[in-house]
Amino acid sequence: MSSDTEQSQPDLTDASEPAFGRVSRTKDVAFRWLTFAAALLGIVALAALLANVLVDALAVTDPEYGSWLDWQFLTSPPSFSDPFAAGFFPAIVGSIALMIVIAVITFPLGVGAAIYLEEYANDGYLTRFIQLNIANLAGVPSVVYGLLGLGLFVSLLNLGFGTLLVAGFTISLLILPIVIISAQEAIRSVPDSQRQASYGMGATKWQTIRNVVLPRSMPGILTGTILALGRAIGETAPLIMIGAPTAVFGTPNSLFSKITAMPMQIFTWADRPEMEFQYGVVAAGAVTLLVVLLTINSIAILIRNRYQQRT
Amino acid sequence: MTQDAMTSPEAEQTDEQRTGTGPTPGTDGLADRTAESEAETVVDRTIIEARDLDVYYGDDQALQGIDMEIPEKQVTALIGPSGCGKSTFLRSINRMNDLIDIARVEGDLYFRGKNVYDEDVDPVALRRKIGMVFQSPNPFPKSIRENVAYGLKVQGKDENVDEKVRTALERAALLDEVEDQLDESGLDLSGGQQQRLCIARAIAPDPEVILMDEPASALDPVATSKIEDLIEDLSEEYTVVIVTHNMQQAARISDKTAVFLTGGELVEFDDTNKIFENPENDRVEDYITGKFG
Amino acid sequence: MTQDAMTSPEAEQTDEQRTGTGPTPGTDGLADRTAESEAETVVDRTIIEARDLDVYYGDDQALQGIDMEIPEKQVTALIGPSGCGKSTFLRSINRMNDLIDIARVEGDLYFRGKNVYDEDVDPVALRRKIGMVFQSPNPFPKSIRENVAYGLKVQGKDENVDEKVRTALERAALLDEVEDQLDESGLDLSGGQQQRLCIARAIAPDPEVILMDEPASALDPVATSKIEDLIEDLSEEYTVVIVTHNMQQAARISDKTAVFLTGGELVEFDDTNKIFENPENDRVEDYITGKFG
Amino acid sequence: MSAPDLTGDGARTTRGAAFKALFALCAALSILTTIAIVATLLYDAVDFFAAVSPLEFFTGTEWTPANEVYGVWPLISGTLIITFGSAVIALPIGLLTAIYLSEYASERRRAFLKPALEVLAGVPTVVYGYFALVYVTPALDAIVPIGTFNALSASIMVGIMIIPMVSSISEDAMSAVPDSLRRASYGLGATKFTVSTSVVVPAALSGILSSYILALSRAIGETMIVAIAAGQTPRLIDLTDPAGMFLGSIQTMTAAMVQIGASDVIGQSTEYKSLFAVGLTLFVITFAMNLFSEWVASRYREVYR
Amino acid sequence: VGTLSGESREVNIAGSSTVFPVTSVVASEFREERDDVTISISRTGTGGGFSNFFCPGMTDINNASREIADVEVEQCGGNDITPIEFTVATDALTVVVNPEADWIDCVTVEELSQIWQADGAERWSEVRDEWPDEEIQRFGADTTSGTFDYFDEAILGEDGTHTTDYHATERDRTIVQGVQGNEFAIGYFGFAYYDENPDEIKALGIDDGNGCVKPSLETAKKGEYTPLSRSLYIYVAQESLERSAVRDFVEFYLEQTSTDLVNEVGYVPMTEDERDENLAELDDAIEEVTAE
Ligand SMILES: Nc1ncnc2c1ncn2[C@@H]1O[C@H](COP(=O)(O)OP(=O)(O)OP(=O)(O)O)[C@@H](O)[C@H]1O
Ligand SMILES: Nc1ncnc2c1ncn2[C@@H]1O[C@H](COP(=O)(O)OP(=O)(O)OP(=O)(O)O)[C@@H](O)[C@H]1O
Ligand SMILES: [Mg+2]
Ligand SMILES: [Mg+2]
Ligand SMILES: O=P([O-])([O-])[O-]
Repeated sequence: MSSDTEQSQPDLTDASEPAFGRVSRTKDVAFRWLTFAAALLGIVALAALLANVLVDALAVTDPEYGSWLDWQFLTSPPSFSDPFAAGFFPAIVGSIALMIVIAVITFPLGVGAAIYLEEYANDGYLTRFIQLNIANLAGVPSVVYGLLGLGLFVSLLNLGFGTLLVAGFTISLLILPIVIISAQEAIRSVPDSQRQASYGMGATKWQTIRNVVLPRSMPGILTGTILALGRAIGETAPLIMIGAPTAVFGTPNSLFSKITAMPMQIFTWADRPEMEFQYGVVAAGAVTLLVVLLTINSIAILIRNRYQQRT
Repeated sequence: MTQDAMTSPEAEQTDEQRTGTGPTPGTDGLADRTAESEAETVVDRTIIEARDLDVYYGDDQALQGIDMEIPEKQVTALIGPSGCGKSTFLRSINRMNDLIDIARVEGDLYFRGKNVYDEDVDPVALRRKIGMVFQSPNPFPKSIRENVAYGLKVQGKDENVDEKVRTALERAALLDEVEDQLDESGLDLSGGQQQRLCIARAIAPDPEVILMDEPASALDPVATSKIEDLIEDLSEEYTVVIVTHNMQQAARISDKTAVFLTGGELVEFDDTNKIFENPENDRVEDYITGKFG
Repeated sequence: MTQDAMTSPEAEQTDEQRTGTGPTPGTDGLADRTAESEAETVVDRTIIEARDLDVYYGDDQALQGIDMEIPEKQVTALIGPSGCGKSTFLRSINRMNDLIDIARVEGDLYFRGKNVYDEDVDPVALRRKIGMVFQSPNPFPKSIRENVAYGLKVQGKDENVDEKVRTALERAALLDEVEDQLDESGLDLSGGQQQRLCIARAIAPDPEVILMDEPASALDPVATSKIEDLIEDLSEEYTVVIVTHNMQQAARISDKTAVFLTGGELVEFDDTNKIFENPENDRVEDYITGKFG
Repeated sequence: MSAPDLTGDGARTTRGAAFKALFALCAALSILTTIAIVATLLYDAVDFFAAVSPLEFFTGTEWTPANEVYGVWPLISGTLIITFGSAVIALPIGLLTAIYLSEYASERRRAFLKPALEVLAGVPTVVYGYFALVYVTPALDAIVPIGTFNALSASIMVGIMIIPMVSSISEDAMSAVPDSLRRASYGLGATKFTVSTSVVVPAALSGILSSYILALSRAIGETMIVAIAAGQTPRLIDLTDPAGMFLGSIQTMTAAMVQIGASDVIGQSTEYKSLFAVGLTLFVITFAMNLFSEWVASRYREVYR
Repeated sequence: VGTLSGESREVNIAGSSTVFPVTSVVASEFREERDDVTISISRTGTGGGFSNFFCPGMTDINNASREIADVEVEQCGGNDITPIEFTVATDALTVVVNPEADWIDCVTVEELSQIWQADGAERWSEVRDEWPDEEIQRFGADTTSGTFDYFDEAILGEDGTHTTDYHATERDRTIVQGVQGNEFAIGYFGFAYYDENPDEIKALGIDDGNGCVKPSLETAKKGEYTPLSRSLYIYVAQESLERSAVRDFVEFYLEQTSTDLVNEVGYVPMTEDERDENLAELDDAIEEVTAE
């Protein structure tokens, strides 16, 4: 300090006195760019791959083929020998049927469990155990759920390999933890003052849940469920494990029909020898699946945004 | 529950000497007012009575041996510094403390002579008799009509809902302002209107007591004065128990005032004029004159 | 920046009449103290000077045309009711407001004659000269040693770190208490110790000014008095600017006091004794006697 | 004074209890699921271990079901290679991404980047597998001679897939670091770089660690990418030939499960049962990691909430 | 499960990946006429199909690239399943290498067995001196497949055992890709998979003592491509023929076996006489079950 004494004369006459020095920002700037590049890397890589697959699916570089992704592709049965005749119809129908079954199973169960954990359970050991267990289940590999489906639903309960019901049950168990966790978050976001108001009016717990908590958290619950369904329609490994067939011609007509689904169909096409399958049909299937997924996610985001505007 | 507290309330009433219930020397405006209407109503009939009431949150005691008698169809104000347990006491009247996991109540609280902490009391039924209004307005994200009708709906009072909704809004001095927008969201109202909406919601199912926890603290002066007028009107039909941190407000609107001090004690409970003009307890005097709090 | 403020500060210094910088009639203890040490230091040499300083948060103005000269090696207290802009002013001295996206500063603030809002000023370099201590103790989740050494490390003052750490702890009156646990976490200390640790951390790199924003408000009375003693000691070597909402504290520890009032005005700035004994401004008098705030 | 009737309405109470029981049942289902997973896996795994000694299974270095040789190490090796490879990509990139999002990005950039990263995590893994096989591998082949099925391109794809997991959990942890610590650092004349690296990252370390463990667990359990792109050749790690390890075909635990599952589903053979033994191993590893990550994460939550 | 209403209009098939393309083409054609029938085909390999699906009664038809084994007949019998065999095409099992491997065009059966033998050759130069001193990369059929069994028997014979040091897969595409990706790779699979990719991989001629014969539909038809040409079959559960959907499908299938459909897939079709024989056999079987 003492060495500063001369300098520290309030030299008010010279406005151009040097500043207090500069601290080098080289690292700062470099690091900023580094982190920014890192943040973009995955996204850019994915964008490049998506561009590739889109170019292939639309046959942009080989216009003589015509786009692989066309009406015929969406409405025809699959083919495993003629890429030009190959279609995605049974897979699309299978995926939709599967999604309906999964939604019907997971929505009530997931919301029920979330209601219990948020509204009824007290913060005891059991609750914390259940909570921890749900978090863990969310991280169990999907192929293990496939084994569960195989061992429990196919072998033990004999519900048939590769059927709509078994696939629905198996993938439901897989996404249930995700549905529960997101429903819990939605329920937790309902302000306590709303519950207090309802209880203060002499409402029972169930009346409070039904009239106050659920209406208010429903957009959040729906968003979470739809996103989880998005995850569900992309799952392949569980379908393989429960013996979903390689090819299906026709549409499922009961819960016990054997089904295929979009990712499964992509997987089985991917090993056709012809290059047209590799770079055409499979690409078209992948693009279709991604478009469906994107649509689902957009719906979820739309719901979320509308809901956020209201509160 | 202590054995003592198990004796019936009336028996105790004569046995026990209680702070601030002795005869008050100074005559006050309130006594005048009640005297005027003596012909119709029984003066100072007790509707709620606490006997040696303790409330704990986990290991922390928030209320210590509260004894208090709240008279029917009057406004009773609870005042005291922050954290002294006013809200806790209010919530123990309609058992809203049940909703707090760690809260535990010991001692007795009688509503019309019935201990609300008896085994056979259903808190839901209790709360239908004792309505509640909260600190910040908390209307449901529903229409104004649905907000007011909510209590009627959950309590199964399904006839003449529309009429009852209008009456409640009228009594809450809100009808004129919202008559044309009953089907619009309650959230679109101003803060003061929202709070009156909450009051309308609370009175629509016609409870006997209305508990209010700092109902005007989130409001501007104009809205506050509307709420204060309303509270005075309400006391003609309802028993009102109100928590406030605003001493002027307590002095303006209440008939009786209870002063809680830090630690969860009820230090003095008496006619409002007595408390503000001539408190018995020095700490109450200090508090009222703003020496602390 | 207004055109006015662009004129050089000296010009203004003579042109402008400023609140509270006129000669003070009453002699006070502080003046005595500085008189005693006159031989070594220049009395009341200005180190920080605000000229028509406005600060906005978005469209809200938090400070209005502040003019103030803060003397070197003294304790200057900033007092005023909540929300009047004390913290804002403090943060504008070392440009911590830069970190708030919506904050915008107009006017000039000179540190040793250099406008810290000039283009060529690097706020990071500025902050190395002007240390800061915050309202609630915020030690890093690191060892005590690392906490104190942090500023040294960041500023590249790498020699004799251990010695400097001990000196800083010593000056912050903490060394005795923590000597044996320098490698334990700073979070394990008591609140008062944590705050002294933060002070040690601020003085370790040897800044010229130390800004303190209500450094004792989160502490108990014992810890507070330790901090107060410490501040008095620090002013022998450092310029201290302290925000406090505790008027007694300001009176006890500061040489100069600036009173801000709601709206972000600096209403009076003078020797502390003058302010507390004989303020010029009626609103200041009201505030100091507790009529509001 | 007549005492008011405050007794409960019986039907109302019963209904309340019924709803509670119903919802409790839903919550209990999650525990049943865990029990079912363990039971199904154990049921057939026990049979398997009757035929193949656990010692042989857990210490064996050769996996050739055709010859009834079941040593799980080659599969674990394959899984480790993929996990390592994807970690090298995802852990640093995910962390840097989290730092960018939490410390540098403007609100607008965040509003774009976060959902974009979510998309990364949402792409079906079968599509990633396909990408790896038909786009990444040929691209890599142009640089180094590489097998059609190789651990490298699968690792890259798995790495890209788990970036969002690392970045989002790490960012949560960084956002939980109180601003007062940042202010303290800026107040001492620190630059943003210093604040990020010397205050925010160390303070968020347990959250970052937790994200790492969770992401690795995800990589270990990833199935389709490796089944499609990494090949079906069970190989023991060869530390003397690190390049070969990545450039050649391997087989992970999950890929082995798909291989068996896709060909030999309902049989009662030892090979079929080996599916459950491998599944059990995988389940135990990932479950332990998830638990550990929860535990680590709960520590940072304790500190700042 | 079988009693459920939807089931009767379904035909469930599992088995050989070699036969899979034929069956799927037929199924696709069949659906053009009968869109009320849903057909599902699982590609599990011949053996997997028999032991896991067909004999336990879970499928109606099993695709097979070899004849049913005795143990499998027993297993089926135990479950009251009566398999009926129909030959549907002839295949030339094709051995392929990388097109850049210009040092090799033809192998002898002896050399092949050296390559695929357990504890056999590790490097090409061990098989023939002028071949490169490089490690052999093997891609082959999984043990559950009929292709594996046939190759094992035809090349390695009774005494030899198939090596386990190879990339085993039920997915023939994987073999194509694997061989395509490595100059020193070798693989084998059904002719159809080669036929589709003649530029990406190179088929080797096989010398069974009578000079080098390249695999092709002609050489297979003429019986010159030995020992790797073989018949492809479907096995139908006689019990499933009670259901009209299965009956109609099998009848349609057998009618198609002598058409270009099989040719296009890459196999040798049946002659019309053989086809008629099959149809007659089917009629008998149907009569037997419907008579009851
Ligand atoms: N839900 C709760 N859990 C734990 N402690 C609580 C809870 N609610 C209140 N307390 C504690 O009980 C004591 C009394 O709180 P209460 O809210 O009744 O005070 P109050 O007089 O209403 O204060 P205020 O004027 O701030 O509202 C306080 O010490 C408070 O911290
Ligand atoms: N980060 C911010 N964003 C927006 N407005 C702010 C911000 N910080 C302060 N303000 C506003 O600026 C005004 C002055 O705030 P400031 O914190 O400087 O007051 P203060 O005198 O320090 O009050 P207190 O004693 O409560 O700390 C207030 O109206 C406050 O709401
Ligand atoms: Mg309160
Ligand atoms: Mg402040
Ligand atoms: O699938 P396969 O034809 O080899 O049994």
